[in-house]
Amino acid sequence: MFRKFRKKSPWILHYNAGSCNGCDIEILACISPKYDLERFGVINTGNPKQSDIFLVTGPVTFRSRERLVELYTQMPEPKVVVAVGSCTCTGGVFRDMYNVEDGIDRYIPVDVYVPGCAASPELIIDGVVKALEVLEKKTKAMEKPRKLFSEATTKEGIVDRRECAQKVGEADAKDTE
Amino acid sequence: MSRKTINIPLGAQHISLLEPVRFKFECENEKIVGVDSDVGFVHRGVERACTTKFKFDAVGYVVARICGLCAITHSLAYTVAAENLLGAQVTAKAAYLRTLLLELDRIHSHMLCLSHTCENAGFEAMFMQIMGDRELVMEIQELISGNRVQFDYICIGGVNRDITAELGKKILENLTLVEKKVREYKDEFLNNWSLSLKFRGVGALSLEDAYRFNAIGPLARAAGLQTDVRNEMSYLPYKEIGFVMQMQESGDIHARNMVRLDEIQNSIEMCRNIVNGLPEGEIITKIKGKPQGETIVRYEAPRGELMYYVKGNGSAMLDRVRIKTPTFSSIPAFSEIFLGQEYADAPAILASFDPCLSCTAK
Amino acid sequence: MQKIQSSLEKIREEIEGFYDQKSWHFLTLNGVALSNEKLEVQWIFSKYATPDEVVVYYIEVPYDVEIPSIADIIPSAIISQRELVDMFGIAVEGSTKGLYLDEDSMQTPLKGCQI
Amino acid sequence: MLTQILILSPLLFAFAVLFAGVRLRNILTVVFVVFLAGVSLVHLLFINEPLRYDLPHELHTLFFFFDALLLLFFLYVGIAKKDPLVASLAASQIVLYAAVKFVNGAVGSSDFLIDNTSLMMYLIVNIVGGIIVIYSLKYIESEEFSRLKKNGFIAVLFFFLGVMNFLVGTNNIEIFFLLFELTTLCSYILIGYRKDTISTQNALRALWMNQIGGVAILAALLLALVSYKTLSFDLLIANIDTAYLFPIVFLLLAAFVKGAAIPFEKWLLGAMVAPTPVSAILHSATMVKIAPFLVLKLSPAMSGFLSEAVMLFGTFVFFAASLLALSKNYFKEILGLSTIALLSFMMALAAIGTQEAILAASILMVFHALSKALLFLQLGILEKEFHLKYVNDIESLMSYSPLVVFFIVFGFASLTLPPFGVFIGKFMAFESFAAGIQESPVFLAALLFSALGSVFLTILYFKVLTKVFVRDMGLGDSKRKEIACTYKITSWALSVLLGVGIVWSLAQRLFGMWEILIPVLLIGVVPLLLYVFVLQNAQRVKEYNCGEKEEVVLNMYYLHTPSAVQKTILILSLVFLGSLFVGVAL
Amino acid sequence: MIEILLILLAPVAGGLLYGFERVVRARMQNRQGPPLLQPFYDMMKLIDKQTLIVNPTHALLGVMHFVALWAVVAFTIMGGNLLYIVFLHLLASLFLVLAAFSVKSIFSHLGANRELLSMIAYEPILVMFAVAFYMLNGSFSIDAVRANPSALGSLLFLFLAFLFVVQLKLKKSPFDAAKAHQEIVGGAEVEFSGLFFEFVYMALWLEYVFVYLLLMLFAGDNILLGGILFCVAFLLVNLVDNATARVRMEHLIKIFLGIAVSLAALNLLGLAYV
Repeated sequence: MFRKFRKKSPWILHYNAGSCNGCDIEILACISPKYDLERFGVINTGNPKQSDIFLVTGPVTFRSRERLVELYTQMPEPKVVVAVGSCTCTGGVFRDMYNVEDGIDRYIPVDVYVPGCAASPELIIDGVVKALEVLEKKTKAMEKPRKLFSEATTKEGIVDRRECAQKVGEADAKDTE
Repeated sequence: MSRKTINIPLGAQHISLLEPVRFKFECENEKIVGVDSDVGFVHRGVERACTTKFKFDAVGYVVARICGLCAITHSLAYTVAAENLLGAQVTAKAAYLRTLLLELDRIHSHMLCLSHTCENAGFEAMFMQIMGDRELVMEIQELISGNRVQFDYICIGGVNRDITAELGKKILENLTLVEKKVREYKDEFLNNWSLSLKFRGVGALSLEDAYRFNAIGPLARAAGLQTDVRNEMSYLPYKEIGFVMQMQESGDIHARNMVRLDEIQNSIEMCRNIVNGLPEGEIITKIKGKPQGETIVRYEAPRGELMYYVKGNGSAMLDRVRIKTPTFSSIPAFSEIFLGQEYADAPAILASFDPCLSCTAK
Repeated sequence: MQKIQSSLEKIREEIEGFYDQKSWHFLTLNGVALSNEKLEVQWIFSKYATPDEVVVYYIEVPYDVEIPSIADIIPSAIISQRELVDMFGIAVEGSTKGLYLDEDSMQTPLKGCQI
Repeated sequence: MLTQILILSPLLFAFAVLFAGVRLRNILTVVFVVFLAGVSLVHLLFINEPLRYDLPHELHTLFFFFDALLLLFFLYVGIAKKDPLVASLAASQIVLYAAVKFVNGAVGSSDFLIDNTSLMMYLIVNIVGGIIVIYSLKYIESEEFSRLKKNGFIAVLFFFLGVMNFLVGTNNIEIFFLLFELTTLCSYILIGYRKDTISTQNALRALWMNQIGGVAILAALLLALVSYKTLSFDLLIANIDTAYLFPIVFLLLAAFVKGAAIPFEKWLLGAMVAPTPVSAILHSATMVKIAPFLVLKLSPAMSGFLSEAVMLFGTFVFFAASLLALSKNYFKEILGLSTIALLSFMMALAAIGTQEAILAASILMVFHALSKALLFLQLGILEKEFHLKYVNDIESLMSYSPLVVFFIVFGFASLTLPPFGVFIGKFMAFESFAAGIQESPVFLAALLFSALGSVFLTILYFKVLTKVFVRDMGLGDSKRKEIACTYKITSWALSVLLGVGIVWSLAQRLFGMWEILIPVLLIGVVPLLLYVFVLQNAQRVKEYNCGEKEEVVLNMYYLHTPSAVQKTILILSLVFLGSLFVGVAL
Repeated sequence: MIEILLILLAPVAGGLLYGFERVVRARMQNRQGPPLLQPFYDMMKLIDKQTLIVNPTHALLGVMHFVALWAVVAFTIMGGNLLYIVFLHLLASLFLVLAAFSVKSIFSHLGANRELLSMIAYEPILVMFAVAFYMLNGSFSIDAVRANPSALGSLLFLFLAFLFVVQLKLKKSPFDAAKAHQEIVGGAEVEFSGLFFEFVYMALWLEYVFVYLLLMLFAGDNILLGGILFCVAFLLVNLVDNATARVRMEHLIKIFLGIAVSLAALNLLGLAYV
């Protein structure tokens, strides 16, 4: 019953995991009068405990990954992660640099990918609106932490997100049966 | 007696920060008595990538990704260095266009800094107003270069796009609007009583300390130290388009804000001169060869002096690219300024430095 | 750009004699790997209010020496010294690892030839 | 008859206990304390109108000898310990006392006058004091003294109770002087009990400061004898001439000294710093109550200028002491200064003299004694069981002993929040101030001082609670430590008494029923329901620390008062005191 | 009967007020702003969230803060004793402070400390507010205030001082240091989440109702005047909020004790002697 209200009141938490801050200033621009994210009820809380949407920018650097996961775990369910910018999605131009972990989906499950270098405010808003739909559909089963930790690594020690997501889907299907 | 201080963290993630940086303030009540900083969150390893992953003609676009706000200055400084090593010259028109984008970048960067300082001082309305007006500049940038933030406008040998006559008119139009707004801000910054409580006399850097810590950019100019790389270099036509160094004396947040506002006005003036007096010619010259030798290029980014040291060995891969960013050399001065201030002012002080951590950590 | 060669022993003295904080501006400390065994360490200065005047003091040293610190003459050098430690794995007097990399990191990204 | 029991039996029992074995002593003490409490309750129930007694003439002579002996002893202490202040004050008391004896020729009234205020004081002294004595049985056990010395300690406590019982009933200023000096003697012995440097030093300071009170009483006595020809309180008050108030002012000065109002605050703080919490408890919970008691007694004689001036002075000290306490870290000092603040507040209320104000002052006296005693007990427990003295160090106490935390929180809550007695007293106090504004602007100043002062006090208490409440997430029950049974029982006794206070205030209709009940429901029922239904299953999460995992360092906030402010406070309080005399003289 | 209905509806009214204020503020900043019912959407969403708590004490005290504030509003609507209401309101605020102190979080502590300090600023004014009505009506009863004609003329200074309190209690710039989002991430409420944050969130709405109810006492029995006062104060508060930066705690206390308290004290003196 309450689920439809999730969509109407998304509060965002923004974390820069090592981006060039191009996307960050565009997120800031989203709040400004021209784009005005608050129309959708968005508040930039800056506090993981009161947020629903996690906007992450940057190709997770070595030092920020722990903080990223820490912040993610402090957010109460249901929550949605939006990866803003090319380097957040894949590592982008920073891919394979020695201090970079190539995109945040190695560490936390991502629901919406927003491409662009830098992602323009229109794209970010679009991403947030997409995230709202995901937020509405989220069930408790989707949020089980096994998605994060169990069987999440391949032989080389690299997370294959796509495979994990499939497994989770199967488990959910079983749950519903 | 037992312990007396509390440790207040600011970062890595904090609402007042755009980028991850970590200050740990040791405070007595809320008065800061010790500062511990950690600036390495954004370290990606660009310097190494420039010499191992990318060829010299691509490096200009890679270094732009060091920082979204001063992307253009990074690519400019690198490109000039590469051109020096190649022994090439760009046309006057290309130099003018480069300067135009640089100054537009400075305007929007300064506006962002001002609005962020206001936000962190708890003045939400001012933040919204400046951010709203900043879109005027962003619009011009998008029209000129095709992108809002990462322009990729400058290439070795010149620039990638020309401006048309209508575009020139549009630029002048928007700049006039911005200039009017900037005058309003100046009025607000000078006369608003609550802002003066928050800004005047807070976070001050003395002239003596500015010399001692080698302060640069608006930080130094607000303290009365006359340094501006635009005044100390010759490869861009600043003398011709009416550059004037902007100075303040008191070195506090207010002075830094005033320096920024004055610089915005000066930059608008310069942009106008560029658009009105744009020389005829090609925007790009073909350059052949491989970089050889070493060179140092300095340029005034919105936050202060940016330095590139480039060493080539005659092949497509460079030997060394050393990037010294403005915020990097200001960090010791930052820590000094925080001492003795209230924690309540720390976010505003930090925003008034206009720190760029992705620059710092590369 | 004017380059002046110095030596590990004399570099501190020379900088102390040369540096005047009212007219010279310390840019940064720079390292350039010359080979797998040797690197060049540069102290870069520029002059206030004069176009394009840059002075570079440099020394060529192997990786296993300790570079003297100039933080007492120029306080802002401390951060570039820490960066040098991180990037080249070379010891600098009074500076510790951990500016960009973790304190216990084994990496030395810019040490030696990289290609 | 009951009164005599209250006075004499503790004195006799003090001797008995001196020679008993440990077990016997403990049992005897508990039984006797219960007996004393019972007697004081019976007293309350059976005496409906003021009682008057007279003492035989021989006793007066005996008192004279005691007085002389005591003063000579003080003189001796002053000379032996080479303390010129003690010596000179003792000497001047001797001279004054001689003068009093020389003038004699007064019209006497009865020696005993037991009115409602005295009955209330009996309750405070015997019940609160009794509980403290029981507590001290356990406390003194863990000290390294000989048995005789330990017994002596208990004996002095009982002696003190007897003296207090005597003091609150007396109507004769001369006897009052003797008892006043005897409480001073008790302080001196108790504070200096450990005989180390700091104890001795603080004991001497308490001695000379309290002797100022003695001098003031003697001066008052002399003036009363000369101009009013009486040495009884009731006659003095009944015949008082508003043009000549000096005896009253001198008696007030004695009250300020005993109540440690600001220029004299050092002695009480000294008692706190001395390593004998029991004496601290006795001092701050019971003995200093002499001050508001005396002002209450004198309040019919005060009017106009004098009552307003005392009110202003009292509220000023309330404000200033709370302000000074904000910068303290030592637990005892915090409690000590807040005691000083509240005592002055009571004196201010007593000085107003309206029925409502006097009721407010009385309520404050009773409930303040209970709350403060409870808090001081916890302080002793902290010191003995956990070796903690500074507020800053009591972090994670919640993991060690939730019970102590409960008592501390309960104690502080009972000092600030509705529906507890102190809150009701303060509430009525504000009503009294408000009612007076139309008469004189001084009431407005008093209102402001007390509003600010009570906010300061609230902040002070919550500053302490900062540390108490902080709870480590990871710590389980492994670090739990049981506290001794005696400590528990005495703490519970005081808490139950505070609870009884709520029932009493309901019965007395001081407030509407809902006004009392709603806070009780809030504090009691809502959390319970929620805990049962919601919180049991809730998941835990770590605190937000900017994404860092590092331990945070939390300390108290110090709200420093600059030394200039401290000086100003001192000077202002002296000015206020001086203006009392000047005003009366004019 | 109608009073009970009002009491039950108080949070709803507060929520509407808060939503309306967000719209007004956005319009003042040239933005479209959230929908009017946004606070209720937020509320519904928060109910739906997972319950994550730091420790039970913390969560409980947050709820008690809400309940106590509701009791305060109830007493105000029922026309209780004004002085008592002021003190009960203090108790309600203290619950939040205690909650904030019960977790090991630095921002929570900073916020609670600032909350305590701001009590130094506003408590004297609230007490004098109560005393002023006592002097006019001879009792602290709110019913008496509501039965008598408006005393705005003789309480003008106090009204001005009270506007300061409105600004502070509603956490509006320049007096929002206790909540200061950019400095201490919301202060005392930083550690609440989900259902328990909702209680703290709704407590803010009740704070709106409480403060404006007190404000309307200046209008006495004149309901129309009450409406006008409310509108004027509402606009003024938002205008000032949009035109000022946040002041530091020390400045806040100085401003309150220097200006607002003297205004109120002058007013009381005037009431007594002019």
